[in-house]
Amino acid sequence: MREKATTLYLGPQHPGITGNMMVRLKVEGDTIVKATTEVGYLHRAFEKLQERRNWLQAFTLLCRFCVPEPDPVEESYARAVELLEGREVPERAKYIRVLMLELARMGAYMLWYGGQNGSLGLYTMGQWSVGDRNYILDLFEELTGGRVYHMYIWPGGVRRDLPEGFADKVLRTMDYFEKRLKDYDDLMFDNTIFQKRTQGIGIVPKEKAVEWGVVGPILRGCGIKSDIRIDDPYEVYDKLDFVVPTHEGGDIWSRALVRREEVRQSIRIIRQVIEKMPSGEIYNKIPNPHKWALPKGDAYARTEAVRGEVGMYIVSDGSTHPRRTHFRGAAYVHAITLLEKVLVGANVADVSAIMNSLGTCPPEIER
Amino acid sequence: MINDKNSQKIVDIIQNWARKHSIWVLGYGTGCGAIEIPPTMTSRYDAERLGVRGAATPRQADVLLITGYLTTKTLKRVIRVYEQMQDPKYVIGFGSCTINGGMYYDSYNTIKVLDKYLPVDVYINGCMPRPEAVLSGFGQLQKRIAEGRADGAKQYKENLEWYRANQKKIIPNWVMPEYNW
Amino acid sequence: MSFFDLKGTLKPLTALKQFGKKPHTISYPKVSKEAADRYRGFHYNDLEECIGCGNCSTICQNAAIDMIHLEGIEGKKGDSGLRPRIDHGRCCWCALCVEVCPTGSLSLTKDYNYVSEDPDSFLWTPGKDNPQGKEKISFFSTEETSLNVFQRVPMPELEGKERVKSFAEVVLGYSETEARAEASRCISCGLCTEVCPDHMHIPEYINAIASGNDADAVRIIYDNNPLPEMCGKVCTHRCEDVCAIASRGEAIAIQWLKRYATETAATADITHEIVNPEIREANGKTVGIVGAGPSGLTAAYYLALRGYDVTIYEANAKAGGATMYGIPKYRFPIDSLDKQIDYIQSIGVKINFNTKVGKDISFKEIYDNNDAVFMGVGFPDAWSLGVDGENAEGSIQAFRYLYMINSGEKVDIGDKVIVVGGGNVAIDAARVSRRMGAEVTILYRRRVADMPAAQDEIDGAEEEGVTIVPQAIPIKVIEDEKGHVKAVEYLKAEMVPDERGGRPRPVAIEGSNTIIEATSVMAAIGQKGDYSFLEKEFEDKIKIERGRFIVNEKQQTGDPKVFAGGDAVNRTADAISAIADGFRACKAIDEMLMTK
Amino acid sequence: MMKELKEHIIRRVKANFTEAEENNDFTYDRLDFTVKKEVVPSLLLFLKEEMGFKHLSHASCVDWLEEGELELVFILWSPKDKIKVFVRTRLDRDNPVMDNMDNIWPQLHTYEREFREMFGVQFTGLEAPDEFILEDWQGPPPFRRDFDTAAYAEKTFWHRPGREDAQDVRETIANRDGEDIPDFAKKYSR
Repeated sequence: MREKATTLYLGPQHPGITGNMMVRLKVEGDTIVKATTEVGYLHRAFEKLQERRNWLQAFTLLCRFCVPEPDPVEESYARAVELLEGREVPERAKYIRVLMLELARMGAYMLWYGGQNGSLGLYTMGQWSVGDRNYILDLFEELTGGRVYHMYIWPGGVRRDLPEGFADKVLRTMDYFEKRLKDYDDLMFDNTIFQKRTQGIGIVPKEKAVEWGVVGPILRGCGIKSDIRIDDPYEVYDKLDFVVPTHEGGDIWSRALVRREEVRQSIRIIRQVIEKMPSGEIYNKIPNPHKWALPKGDAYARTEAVRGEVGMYIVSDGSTHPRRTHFRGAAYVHAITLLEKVLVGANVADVSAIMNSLGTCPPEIER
Repeated sequence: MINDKNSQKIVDIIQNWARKHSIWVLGYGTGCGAIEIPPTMTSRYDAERLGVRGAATPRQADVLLITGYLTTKTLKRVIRVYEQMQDPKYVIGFGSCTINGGMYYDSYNTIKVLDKYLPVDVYINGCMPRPEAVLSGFGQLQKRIAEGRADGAKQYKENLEWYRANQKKIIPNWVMPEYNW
Repeated sequence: MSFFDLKGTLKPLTALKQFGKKPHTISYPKVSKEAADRYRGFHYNDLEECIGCGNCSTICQNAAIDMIHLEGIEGKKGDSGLRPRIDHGRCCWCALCVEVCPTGSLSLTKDYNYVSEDPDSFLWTPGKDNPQGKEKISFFSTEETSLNVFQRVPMPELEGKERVKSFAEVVLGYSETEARAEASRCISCGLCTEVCPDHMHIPEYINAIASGNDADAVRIIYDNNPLPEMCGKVCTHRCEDVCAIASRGEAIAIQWLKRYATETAATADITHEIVNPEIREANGKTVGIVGAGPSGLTAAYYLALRGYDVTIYEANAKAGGATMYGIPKYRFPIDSLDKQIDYIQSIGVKINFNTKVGKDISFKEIYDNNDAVFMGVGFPDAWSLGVDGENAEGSIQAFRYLYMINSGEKVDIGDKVIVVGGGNVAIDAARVSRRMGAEVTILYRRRVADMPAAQDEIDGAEEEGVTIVPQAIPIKVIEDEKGHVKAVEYLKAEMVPDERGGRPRPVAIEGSNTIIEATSVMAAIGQKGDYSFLEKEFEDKIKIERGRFIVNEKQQTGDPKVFAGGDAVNRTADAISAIADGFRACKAIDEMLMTK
Repeated sequence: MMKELKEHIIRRVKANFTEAEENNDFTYDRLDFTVKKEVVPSLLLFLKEEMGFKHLSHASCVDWLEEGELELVFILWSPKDKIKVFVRTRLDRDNPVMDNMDNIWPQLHTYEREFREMFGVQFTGLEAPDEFILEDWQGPPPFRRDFDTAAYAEKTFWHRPGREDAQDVRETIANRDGEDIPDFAKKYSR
């Protein structure tokens, strides 16, 4: 017996939504038959604004593209500019960048721990992981001067060298997290509720995944080994030893397992970076920013973020201001075309969990 | 019913004391500032110590946190959300963008001066404000409530026409129900 | 998975063990965690150190920084008198303003906490509103981290050993890439323009060079300086002393960039083509100019552009005045001067060479036949040493020596030259003598650091093997039996602090007499004017005090029709001041004759 | 290795699309092809199905106002060969029409909606609501270079008063010493 379809609006003001966006759900009973994403609530026209700013000024806007994990955006922009200009980056700066990126990855995963569990009604996890995330933010604060907006990785290198004793602090924090991750496992992965609410739900089909533009942990959660850090290595990732975890299944559960493992790999990378970091310069200085012109041409650089591939496409007409910058966010694909497909057939109660699991991040969609 | 002026005063004091200690914040992350709300609410800064906690729907909420810039599209929803909230209700402007446009002062899609559209009780400095600053903001709001000065909602009602005119300048297609509570 | 999963039910309960732990909550506001040592909080500005260059305001992509007048802070040379004010309704604490602050006065502090009910209270003047911020500075820029480029692009020069072999130009000039790189260091504040006597549009032409528009740069330069190539080679470049970048690094090479721009116009014709000056129709008025030095040429050029019929009377065979005859050719080659004179003549300025006023033509005649007269007569005479034996053969005025060498005359100076003095003329005479093959010693009354000559000139002399003997006061020129200079006797001096607060004075040490052998002695202790060409009636009207004409701010002398400029008027005694005088006089003459 | 791969790709593409102009000047893993807009869908499909460029990394639109053209750029990634290919085409700025390509990659649907809204590019056959990010927008496509966002913001929104006493450093100094900056020089003032 076919039930009458109703339209449900999820968001923009909804506690279960991952940011300021809306999903229009057509439901029959509590089964979704059609989902439409509506975005635009956070459109600040960053790229338009960057055209009005010079190449250095444009850099400060970057971290606002995606607030939970701003560093990959900065990294992409810096690398795109360096690629276009042919600017060398000192070796030490590359290591520091990797350190930043991995710390940011951990920080973002801590938020995800909270969000994923929160979306299932398991609030304790959020109290733990988001609380613990502050220790990473403390590290950022010490290194960059800002908790959330680091504005640290910029064209030519990084802004400041590590403060004294910073490496030890990082290692101590990593020790702490290693201990805590066991607690997280007890609370989350061994939890029947979590297992039952995630296994077999929100499935991304493996055979379609690449074609649909799925990237990052979501693609790895389909059993496809794909990671820009290995496929298209940047900075010093090719000198570091780490594993790219994959899990077959394509559901929330396997994506969660991928992420669980990635936090551990991040810790591993951070330990290696601290150990291998050479001394030396940290910054290949740009000329006077007011008169810093980039050669005519374009460049695209991409970085592996927690949500997957994020990239920055820049076009220069040879002047001091960008002709065009265009940011590629993973959520641009995940939160619109992918989400709309995955949500079909899902249960209304699972929408929030699926959104969290797909890493929807509206600010990077509309920018 | 209490009609006597003095007893009304006492009731006010008790009411304000109670309101001050139960600030429920609407869970609406309007902008990037929302990223410092989870740390504020969770174990490290634990805003619940001060009676600050999240509320899922506008009708249960006391405080609307405008976490940064508002795009014109969000402004429409925010106005609607604000009008759905029941008295007493307060607005906190969070960060530079709410004061004078912040980074987005030249963007075609964000409003610059929040108090033209909504009555703001407290502004928090920063981009982004740290949890400590957020807590100070709540502290200031509590003080304001205790002193009986947190009358943004009253101002809004009294000057509704002025606010509406400003709002409608930005939102040409005004199809919204009127909430009269 | 079974219906009842025991492990999955019990494991989460291990969370209960957290009960026994101390919470990690920071009970703000009771307890407050201190911000990190590098925290980017509120701004702090050291108002004393700040020079108001406004670079913070231009780098701010949020338009958050205004430059405003503050009570108690007056503008002065090298300080605009403005200070930044931050709009915290705009700021995003990116600290780019800190990174580009040339003085390092702007920094960020650990303070970040400010809440207010008043949205208008978010305008902050750092330094004034938070004087206590100095103790809390956390994010600041050093020479290494600053985004200003503090190192100058080095100027290619001939080596000292090569230089003394000929009169080839020592400074080789920037290549295009070097010039662009050097120009791009400029932050365009414009503090330099105030110090330049001529107020040239320095940031504008440097920007034009930086953006690759050399022709525009030349046009901007010629707007108020018709002898820029000369300035590019010999200017005293006081503009570079106040350069904002110089507060922590090397000043922008303003002089050399001007030189680069003007040299891109290789000939007078090309210059004419690039500048493409707008020459107004002849207005029927005539102006007579005495002396084809920098001031006279400048007045002539701009008056001719304004449609005046201008004639210059020049005693020598070539124009340029002191820059032609006083400056050695390794600093200012004759081709370069000729090119600029040709250009000035090409727009219609007439120069009567070898016409000495007072001898070949009387001043009265010029006065009567013209609507206005400008005197740029300079200082043709020099002060003598005033010691015994100074009239001996082989004792010569350095100024005169340079004149003769520049005129192509041969002078026999022997192989041991003593130059007395510490100014640019002394150094020039010394370096020229080196090129003539002599060993040169400079005797100077004070310390090397006190020498009025430009530092790069002093360095150049030393590189070329000139010996400088400071704190030496000559007392006697010793002659040989033929009446020729044989040696110089001098006393060593010690520096005594001046009780009136002036610079320390040299006082001779009794009995420290030293004799140094010499084949010639050159005095370079200053020049003076020669106003004998003025008839009595003018001498009374045109006031002369302490050897200089007295003029008002429009370069007008006691006779309203007569204007004067250059060394005979100003005390700075450099070409750019003379040019400024000429430019000012031109405007005043134009104003006077056109409003009549 | 990389050089041979690039040459191989160029050969294959040129064999099927004779008019494609390649740019092989890049020292890193990148190759550009510029084609007429009519060829773009078939070239993209060819690269995806035949050459292993399964992943659409990015697509972008650039406004070349002075040249009167809009440029579309598609950045493809081959997970197999680890190389990027840029496919570029130019559209007439006054009449930018392009074929809908969301049947090749579904996510192009989103890109096309964005380009339609922000640059005014029309994709024939694109089925989607007119509004994507903006709401009730009445101005021209805002990402075009000739749309001045600062002027629009100034006109539409309030800015907080109180900052009118700001001075210009250059002007302050010029006024103090009586310097006249000629008009033709002012564009070089900061």
